[in-house]
Amino acid sequence: MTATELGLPALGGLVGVPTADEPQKAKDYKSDQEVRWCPGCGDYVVLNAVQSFLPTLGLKRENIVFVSGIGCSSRFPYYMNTYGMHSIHGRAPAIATGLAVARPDLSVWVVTGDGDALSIGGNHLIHTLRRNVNLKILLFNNRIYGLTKGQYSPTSEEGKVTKSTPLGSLDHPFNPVSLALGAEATFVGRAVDSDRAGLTEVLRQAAEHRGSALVEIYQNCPIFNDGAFDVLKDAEEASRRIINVVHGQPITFGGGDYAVVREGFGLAVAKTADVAPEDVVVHDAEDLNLAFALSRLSTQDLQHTVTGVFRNTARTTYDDAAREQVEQAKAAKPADLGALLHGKDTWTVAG
Amino acid sequence: MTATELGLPALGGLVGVPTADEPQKAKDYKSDQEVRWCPGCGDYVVLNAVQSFLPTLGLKRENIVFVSGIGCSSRFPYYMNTYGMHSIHGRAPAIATGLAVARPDLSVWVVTGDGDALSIGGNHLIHTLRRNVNLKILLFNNRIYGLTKGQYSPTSEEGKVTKSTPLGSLDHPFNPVSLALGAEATFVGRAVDSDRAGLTEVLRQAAEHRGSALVEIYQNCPIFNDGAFDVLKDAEEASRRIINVVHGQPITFGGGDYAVVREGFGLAVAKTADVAPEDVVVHDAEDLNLAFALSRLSTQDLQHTVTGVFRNTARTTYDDAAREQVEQAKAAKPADLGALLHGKDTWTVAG
Amino acid sequence: MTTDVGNGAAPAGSPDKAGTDKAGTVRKLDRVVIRFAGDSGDGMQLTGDRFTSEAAAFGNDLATQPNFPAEIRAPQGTLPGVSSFQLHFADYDILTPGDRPDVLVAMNPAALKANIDDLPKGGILIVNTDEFTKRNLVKVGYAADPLEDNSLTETYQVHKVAMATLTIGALENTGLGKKDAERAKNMFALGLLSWMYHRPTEGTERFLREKFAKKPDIAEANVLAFRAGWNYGETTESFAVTYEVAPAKLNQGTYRQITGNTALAYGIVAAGQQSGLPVVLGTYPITPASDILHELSKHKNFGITTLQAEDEIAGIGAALGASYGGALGVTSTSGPGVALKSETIGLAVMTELPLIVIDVQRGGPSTGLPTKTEQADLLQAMFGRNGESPVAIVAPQSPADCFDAALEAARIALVYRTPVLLLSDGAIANGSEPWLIPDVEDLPDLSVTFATEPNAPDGTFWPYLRDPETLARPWAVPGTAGLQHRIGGLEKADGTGNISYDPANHDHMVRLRQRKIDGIEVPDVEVDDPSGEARVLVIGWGSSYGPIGAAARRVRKLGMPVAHAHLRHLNPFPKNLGDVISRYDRVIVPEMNLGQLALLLRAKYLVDAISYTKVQGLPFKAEELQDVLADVIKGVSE
Amino acid sequence: MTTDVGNGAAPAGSPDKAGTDKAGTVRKLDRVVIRFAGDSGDGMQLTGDRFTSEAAAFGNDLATQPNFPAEIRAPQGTLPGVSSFQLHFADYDILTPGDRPDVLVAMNPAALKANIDDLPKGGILIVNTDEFTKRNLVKVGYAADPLEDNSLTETYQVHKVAMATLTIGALENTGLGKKDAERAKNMFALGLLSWMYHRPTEGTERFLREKFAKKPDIAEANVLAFRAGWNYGETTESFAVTYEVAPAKLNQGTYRQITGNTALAYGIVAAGQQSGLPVVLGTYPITPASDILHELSKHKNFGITTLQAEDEIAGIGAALGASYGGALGVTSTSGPGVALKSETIGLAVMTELPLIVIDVQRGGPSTGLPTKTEQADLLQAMFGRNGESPVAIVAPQSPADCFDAALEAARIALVYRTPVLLLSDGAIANGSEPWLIPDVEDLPDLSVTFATEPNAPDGTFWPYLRDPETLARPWAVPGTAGLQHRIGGLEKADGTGNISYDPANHDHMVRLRQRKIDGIEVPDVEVDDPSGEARVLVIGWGSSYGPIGAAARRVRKLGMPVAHAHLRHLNPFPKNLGDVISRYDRVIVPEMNLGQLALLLRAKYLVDAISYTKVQGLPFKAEELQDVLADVIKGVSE
Ligand SMILES: Cc1ncc(C[n+]2csc(CCOP(=O)(O)OP(=O)(O)O)c2C)c(N)n1
Ligand SMILES: Cc1ncc(C[n+]2csc(CCOP(=O)(O)OP(=O)(O)O)c2C)c(N)n1
Ligand code: SF4
Ligand code: SF4
Ligand SMILES: [Mg+2]
Ligand SMILES: [Mg+2]
Repeated sequence: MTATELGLPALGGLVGVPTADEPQKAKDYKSDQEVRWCPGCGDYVVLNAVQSFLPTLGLKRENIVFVSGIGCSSRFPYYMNTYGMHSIHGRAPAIATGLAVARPDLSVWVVTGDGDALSIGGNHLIHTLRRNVNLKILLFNNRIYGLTKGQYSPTSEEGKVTKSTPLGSLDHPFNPVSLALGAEATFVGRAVDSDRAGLTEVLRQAAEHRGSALVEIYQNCPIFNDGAFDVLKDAEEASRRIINVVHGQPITFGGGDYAVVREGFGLAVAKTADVAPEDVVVHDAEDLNLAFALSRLSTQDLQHTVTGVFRNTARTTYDDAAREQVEQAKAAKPADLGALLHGKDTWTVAG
Repeated sequence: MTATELGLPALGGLVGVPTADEPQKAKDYKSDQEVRWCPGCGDYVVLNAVQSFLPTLGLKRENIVFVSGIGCSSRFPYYMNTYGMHSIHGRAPAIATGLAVARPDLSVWVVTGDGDALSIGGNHLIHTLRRNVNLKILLFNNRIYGLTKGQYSPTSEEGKVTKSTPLGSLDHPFNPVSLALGAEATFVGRAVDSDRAGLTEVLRQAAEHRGSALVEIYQNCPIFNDGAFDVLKDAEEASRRIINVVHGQPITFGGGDYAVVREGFGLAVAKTADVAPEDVVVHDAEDLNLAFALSRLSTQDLQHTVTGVFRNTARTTYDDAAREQVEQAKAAKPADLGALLHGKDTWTVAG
Repeated sequence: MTTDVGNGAAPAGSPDKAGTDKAGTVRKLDRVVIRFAGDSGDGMQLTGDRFTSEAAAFGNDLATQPNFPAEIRAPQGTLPGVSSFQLHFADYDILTPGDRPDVLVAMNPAALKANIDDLPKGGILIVNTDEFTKRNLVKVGYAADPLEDNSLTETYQVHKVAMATLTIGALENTGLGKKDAERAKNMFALGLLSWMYHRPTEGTERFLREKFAKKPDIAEANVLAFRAGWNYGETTESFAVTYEVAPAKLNQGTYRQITGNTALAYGIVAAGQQSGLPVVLGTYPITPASDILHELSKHKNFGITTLQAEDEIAGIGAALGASYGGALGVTSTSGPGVALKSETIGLAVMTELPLIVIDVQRGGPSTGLPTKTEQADLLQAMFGRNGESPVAIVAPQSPADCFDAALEAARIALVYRTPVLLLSDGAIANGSEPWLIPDVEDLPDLSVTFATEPNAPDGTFWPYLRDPETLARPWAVPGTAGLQHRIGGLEKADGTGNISYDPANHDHMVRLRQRKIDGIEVPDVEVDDPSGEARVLVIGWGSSYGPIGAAARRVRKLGMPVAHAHLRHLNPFPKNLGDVISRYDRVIVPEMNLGQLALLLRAKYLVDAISYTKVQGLPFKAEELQDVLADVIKGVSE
Repeated sequence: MTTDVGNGAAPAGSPDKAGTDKAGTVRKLDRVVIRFAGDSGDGMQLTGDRFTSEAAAFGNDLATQPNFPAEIRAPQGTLPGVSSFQLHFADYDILTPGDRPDVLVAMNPAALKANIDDLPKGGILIVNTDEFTKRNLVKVGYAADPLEDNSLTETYQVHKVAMATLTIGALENTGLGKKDAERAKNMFALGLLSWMYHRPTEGTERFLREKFAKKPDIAEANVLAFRAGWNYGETTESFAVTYEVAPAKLNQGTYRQITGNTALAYGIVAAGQQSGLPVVLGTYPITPASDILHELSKHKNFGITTLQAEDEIAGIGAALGASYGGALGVTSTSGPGVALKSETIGLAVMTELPLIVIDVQRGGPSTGLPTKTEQADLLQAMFGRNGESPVAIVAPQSPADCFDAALEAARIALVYRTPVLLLSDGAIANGSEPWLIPDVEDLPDLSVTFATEPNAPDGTFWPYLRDPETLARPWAVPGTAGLQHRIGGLEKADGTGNISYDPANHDHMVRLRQRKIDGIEVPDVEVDDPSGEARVLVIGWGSSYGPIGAAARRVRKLGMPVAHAHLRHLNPFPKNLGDVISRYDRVIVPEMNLGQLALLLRAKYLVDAISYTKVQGLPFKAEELQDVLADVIKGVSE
């Protein structure tokens, strides 16, 4: 029996998680712990966005868990009045997988950084994605190691001068969206920290998705990589650079001035006026090849940055399937410990 | 200064490795160690192919190193009369990276399995690929853990019944080619163990490529996953299934009866007779989006299997760039240890 | 019950029971060790298993030890390809699979060459002559056929049997091809041995018919071959003597044969049932631990989830995540895997969650000798993490004991909210012995109470407010309203569990974590000293229980009293251990490592313990330990 | 040279030198401890560094200890945001950064609150009053302004200075905005302190102009603020006394100030130069080890490659791969990273390749206290791997000593072809002291010889044929014709290095690897016992050298002889250690862990060593150890 046959792909991401009796407010999600990021850190805005967004899900707070690794961003769970674990560097997806498998009644969120998720934790991330464990993974990408005070990360631009690379870094960076798509992710989205509405929309879709949802969040680190995403925050620049995609909609941006069209097997940007309307690519979040091409349209230098949901497709989740196997086994055979211990071949010694 | 500025992308993969004075034969590459795979194991054919191929490179044998992890396939180095290290599970790419960085005069090969490379070693693999370290990585994919006697692997088909999954596996497998492409690989190829010519051709291009070259080799494990690739070995079946791609050539197969054409943002198979010649996709190994689409055309059930070189593109290698930084630093500043130890701020105590 | 006086050199077991000893007659023995050896393709493990089952059903006590080649399938007929299975059965309770075989069955030249040195002078050697071809002899470096000259017959009782030929002959009319027919030759060997030792046969025939239910012709062929072997013994003149080993006087009850890995898996199943918790095994395959995963994956009906992760770190991570969620998190591995898991074990120490870490030890360091046994991970278990990171350590002493040890590990993990390292090893993992199946009603109650209410004076919930007795913190699982809290790897303030960089708090917490582990209630260690006059104490742990126990019996038989204490609990040590040690003039600690327990004992009790070590990837032999003990005892009396 | 008799409670250093003590006059002191404390944004590290440089240039001996907040930038004005820098300077050779400050400079209420308890009665307290606003006071939980009531003035010599206001005033005419001007207040504080302690000023002015060369107005502003502070002292009446600390009589030579991490990095550079090998550092950032990477990445001109890998495992893997290729492979990390590297260390043990593993220890277990110090990884270094997996262990005893320790680690790694664990810690990594810069000519020759020829009797190359003296195997690097061979993690046959499952060979190799490490030549441990009459021996290792040494001096001053032995070599121990220990009635081992060295000493020498432990994330204070030693000494004499 394959996992697919085990069914359930039609379920929403939060089915099984108990809902709250009363409406909630953002402040219900604030813990009593003092927030300790640097002034101006992009993590604050993301925290606020999440705390404002979660009440809209209407879940019991105690059924929400945030699991993080190590890094500035990974301190996130302390600030949430939910359950939480600030674990060890890179391992949050693994720990969250065990939790999600054990507990269908929880909404499990992973908070991680570009170092935590893509450097030391890269393997757990890609395996979680291929397994499609029902986890929402918020990847705070500031393109730097914040907590260890400023070394380059796997998403830093080539040639970056940092504490550990005084002559410039040599590694070609990952494109987290391409990587996730290559790793069979069923849901990949991207948002910019400062864009509360865009971020909230991606979070909403991620929460509704049953399975792993990777959300890359461009996050400013004013201390060690200040202004990394400034061109996306300046309104005018942003209009030329940010391409927000919506499933089923033609991909245009810059107030409709620009459009995305095909070019070879990939995509290119054109003036909307210069192309026929039918040549404007319509986003289809089910289409992996399109999602991949979109991920390549976003360049490391932010010339173009696609935001929104690249891919959103249904596939049985690992945790649902794992529980289903246990349930089927239980239904098929009672848990008779005595019988198990005896097995088939016994002999008896009389007194 | 960026890595790209450091230059060198035009070099061949083997530049800097000394060449042999005399022509070599396959048997020169056979070590004195008894080969200890199971009878009929696909590893034998790959070993033979490699031993026959290497002499054609004309390198000094002592300048070739095979580094492997753990698994049946990872015993490969013992059988090669070159230098070799049979390291630990999953870590061969990391060890080989250090070796390649330290030694420009070596041709370094990594031998690994689907478990070794994609399960425990997944992170090292993707980082090696994005860095583009000048390593040739032979991934023996038998879709099973051979050495530990038959558990499913990250490339096993969903629902697979194995020792560890008596009710069927639940994980959605990796597509190693897609994963590598998402991880910024500059060279990705695939071959089937039994196809010596095809394998040799991919090896040849891999050796010539300067940078990481991942070669996925479908390998039969007669003991724990026998016949996994049998449909690709039956001549008739193979002609309908194997799509061998060659850079610059239209992609047709089945003796020209079938062709690959576009479908949406991806690819599909058509009868050549039914499509216009200009609609037949021409392979371009420089085109990442095409390579990705080709990787998705290959399905897990081997309905279609693309072989050959999916991607082959030049990018500065990490090891060249790292050495270049050292050389530039040396040229810029003599290695004066005394001066370093003294630094700027000293004081002297008189006797 | 204390008649285990081996003299390995005696043919076919020790003839110290009444019995006539002439042609065609039956000799009574108290114990026999048989070793089946052949190519890995020859089915030796199955053959041994079957003989074992029959011996068990017959009522003998027994212990077995398989020996696999390191390669999956080394080339046929080569030395590395030899696979063997040794079993020891007796009319009294025995402790080990036997030092050396009394009977060696060698299916080919490689098997002969690899095993003959273990056969004592005068032992019975049964060889399948069909495989003694020139090619096969050369393959293993025999210049001449050893069956042709007198070298063997001078030293052993040699029986040359053309097993393949005889099997093919017996199956002539089955329509089976020669090759298929020849495959059944291991059943021929089994039949012959069954005859020699007066074993019942119905069980094996039933077994074969069940096993090959889908291929009745193969089933029939195997049964025929088995009978042919039996008849060969019965009808040819070559075997003058047959042997009987009476049933053992074992404790009353129902028994089964069980390997260590199976018993360990059952222990985990039982821990889940007795605690009422779902079990989540997060693991990654590795020899010799993989069978625990294989076994547990069959028992999902007990609420067991088995998760084969991408690596050891993910495996233990998933187990810890599951524990955090209120399941019993378990991870299984061998030494190299423990090395990888060490950072996460540290996180479990800090978060104080229950976790069972099973280490089936194998030969090290590094990849080492993956298929061999060793006890060299004790200090890794104790100290293999950064910082002061104490964990509980429990070790089983025999295959069947793995069941109890697993339950004990679960008890400690659940009561004290701590990782527990469970140190099995390759010898007991694959070895087997009869197991007196416990009554489910008698199994310990492991039920736990989750926190449900705020516990702090200020009306809030403090996740690190401890039980004053066990020092365990409350287990408050997600989903519990009002108890939302955050845990993690940073140092915690005592009580509130908030992050704390306070120096005094850190010192306090470091000591508290240590005190929690030191304070775990473990049973006193029992000393086995029948005479009460011993002046020498031998202390062991883990799988050396059998050989140490057997050696102790032997030296006592020789009139030298010795006391034996075997540690199930390596951390904390039993409270009476210091007292026990102080009662003896000399303490000796045999270990399959370079003296790891000895180091701990020396450091803690300042006792000049003698460390006797052997690191050969093999269990101790009772014989060698007998000599070692005797020497020490003599040293003390002089 | 042995005048380090601290009485921390004395104001402004111990006035045990001649000097008048009245208003407006100069008092001579032998030593002073100053602590600058402020918000992490206040530039306290820079301020401390500058004072240190001036003291060094002036010729004092000194030692410093920075204390960073755990957060990158905790919210301004909060307790977790406090950053401090303590420096101890003296006219004689000192051993520690000082137990407690004589002078505390507190730039805001948080800094006051976090540090005031460390200031002894009568100590000098200088506060920046401008920050004592209601809001800031509330932030750190002060109900009332502590500067307003008498609580402080009753206990300390309090100087209230409106540093921000004064700085802004001084910069009025520079055109700088108020906010920018206010930022220079740390230089005001520095100026004031420089005046108080008669420090030279030119160096600082030069430094500021260089540092802000690109922003001359900022440079000028800082210089002005610095002078304003100085003038404030000179012109106001509040400071009645100023102090002088004469230059120390240090050994002849050229000195510089150096932190442990820098010295360690330089040691690695030197090891590369002295061995003639390229260095490959494969590493992953982690506090407090990252600065070693940062430093080494600046020195590529010495043939150093720094590779920031994807994780610790890849880092050590790359280092080992480089070693295999004939480079000096180095990896640097802290405790959690060592846990992750343990499997690969095992591979290095088996492949017998040179490798330096630097562990800058921090508070554990798990993530623990990342910015604090601890010595709790010793047993992890010894035993944190599967199987019998011995490695050499070396520890530096002070910041400057890290240089020598790194060279020593390299020597052992290269001569014996073994991984060496180099155990530094957070205290010496970030602490600094003057370093008598060695002559490059005097550095040890570490040159190595690669194998170039077949070495075996049969004319082939055997990669495991050992040097009979060192037991090291040949280092045959790829590229060497005729020496092709394969190594790996499976057990090797002695000599040939082929895979071997032979039991006797395994036992032999396990013992051989142990013997190789046990046989490493290390210098005898020296005992410091000036009187030669000590009956108590204190044994330490690593960064506790300073406080133990200082405490020993103190008790000797009180007439109680004590011997101090400090171990650089933790594995193997120096050969004379057993002898040394046996000469004393009592042995005490102070450690910043729960007694890890004590455990090893007890096990090896069966000595009832007293373990004195403190695990607070802070170095020992000489004061507390003085009491501990005195008690033990009294116990022995009674
Ligand atoms: C095993 C281990 N290795 C290294 C570290 C040190 N470390 C902590 S966070 C971090 C990287 C943080 O970068 P990122 O994930 O991008 O998070 P950010 O701080 O930028 O939010 C590193 C290297 C650690 N804590 N544990
Ligand atoms: C750290 C560690 N974990 C687990 C193992 C056990 N192990 C050895 S090889 C292997 C998987 C082998 O599968 P693959 O890489 O596909 O190689 P194959 O044997 O199929 O060629 C495993 C799990 C090990 N040796 N070391
Ligand atoms: S270092 Fe950067 S990422 Fe970290 S808290 Fe500060 S601003 Fe945020
Ligand atoms: S188990 Fe499979 S992969 Fe391994 S050697 Fe045997 S046939 Fe080959
Ligand atoms: Mg980051
Ligand atoms: Mg495989």
